[in-house]
Amino acid sequence: MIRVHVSPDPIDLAGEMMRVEQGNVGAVASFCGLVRADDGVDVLELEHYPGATEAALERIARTATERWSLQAATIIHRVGPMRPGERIVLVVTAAPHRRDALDACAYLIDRLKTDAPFWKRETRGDQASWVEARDSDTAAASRWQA
Amino acid sequence: MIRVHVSPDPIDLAGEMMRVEQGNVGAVASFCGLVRADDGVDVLELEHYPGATEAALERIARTATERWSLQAATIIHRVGPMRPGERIVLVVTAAPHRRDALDACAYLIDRLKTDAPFWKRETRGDQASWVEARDSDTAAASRWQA
Amino acid sequence: MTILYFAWVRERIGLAEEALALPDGVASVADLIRWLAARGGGYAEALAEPERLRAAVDQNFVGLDASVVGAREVALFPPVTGG
Amino acid sequence: MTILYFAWVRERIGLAEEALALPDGVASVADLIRWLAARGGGYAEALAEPERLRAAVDQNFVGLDASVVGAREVALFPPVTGG
Repeated sequence: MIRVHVSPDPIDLAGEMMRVEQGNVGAVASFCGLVRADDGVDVLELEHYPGATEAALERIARTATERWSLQAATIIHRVGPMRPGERIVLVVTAAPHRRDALDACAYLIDRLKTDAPFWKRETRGDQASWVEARDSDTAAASRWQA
Repeated sequence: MIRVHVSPDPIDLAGEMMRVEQGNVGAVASFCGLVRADDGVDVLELEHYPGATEAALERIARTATERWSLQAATIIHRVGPMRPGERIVLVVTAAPHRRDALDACAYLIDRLKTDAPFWKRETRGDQASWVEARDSDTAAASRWQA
Repeated sequence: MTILYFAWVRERIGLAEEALALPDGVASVADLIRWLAARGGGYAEALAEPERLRAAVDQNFVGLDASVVGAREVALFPPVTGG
Repeated sequence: MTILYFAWVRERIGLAEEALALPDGVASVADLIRWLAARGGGYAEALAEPERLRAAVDQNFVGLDASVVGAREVALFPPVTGG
């Protein structure tokens, strides 16, 4: 019911969404983050901390299942190099009722932004730079503090 | 950029989700409601008010695009008879940033529940009954009042 | 004027739609409901409790105090339950 | 003890991972950072501002005051930016 996957492979959006429709699900919510090109990014590279990453994602997903009535919580995160338009991350939640699915979905992506060991590096032409952590992400995550 | 579709055909989840990934999208959020079987429902039938339904859905979607910075707002609603496990409704939002996509997605489904002329009839064996409107839906919609 | 009925209003009246000429004195949706209910039978059964009904005039959702004068289409139905 | 470096910490030090025996007196993550920075070069460049660093001890995310005594694996990295 919890599914966590970190891989350099492209994210199979349709497959992951349909996977959680099994069983007696009433509501499925999803969030997908994609590489944007508007600031001239050619390549976005995701580095992570193997082992610790998966453990962190499972902890986030498990916390969501304790807080909301969920039938599924999926977190798929791509790592390695990717191009504008490609999917970086997908979270999917399934629940009997919509409020649980929607709130848990927002929780998973907010938490993932601050609590999982991923680092983004952007390349524009021959310039590479590490993305700075944003205060707005910390604020978004902290609104879930009970 | 606004897409509204009401039809007796099954909802093409994958097609609708991928459709909004065009352009320079950074965040896609979705909500899908499915027919649940747990209370013994054999068939759920959705009646609607042709013409007025589409207009109501477009109004809801347009309001979302005025309130959040969106690149796409999609509402697909199935009508006619459907079976447990089938999709009733799909809303998808695309935006440069995740908060806009997530909040607008929740808004669309909350508003749709109270502001669009659909009526659900459940059949269990040879017993049919109209679903009663729920106060919790009115409360969920009213939390978006500015 | 075209009158549309949906969901259990339609089922109890036994009609999805009908064309009617309103008499003088039927100015609001509430007046229309009262006038139709007075026909008895399925109408009385469907329309006995106006507080359980919602309406649209020319496809705009309105309160029961809204005017129906000059409208082309009035719809009567229960609270919506989509999504 | 295995020390792991990620993102620009890794780049500046020029290593993803190394095995080190800590001297007496290196008890906390902050001690470890100070001790490594004193090596100069890429270490000094990567670790000059401890307030910009985060750490994990045996894959648990901790504050810089956390103990490293007896740890098998310590990771040093910038604030995370996934999702």
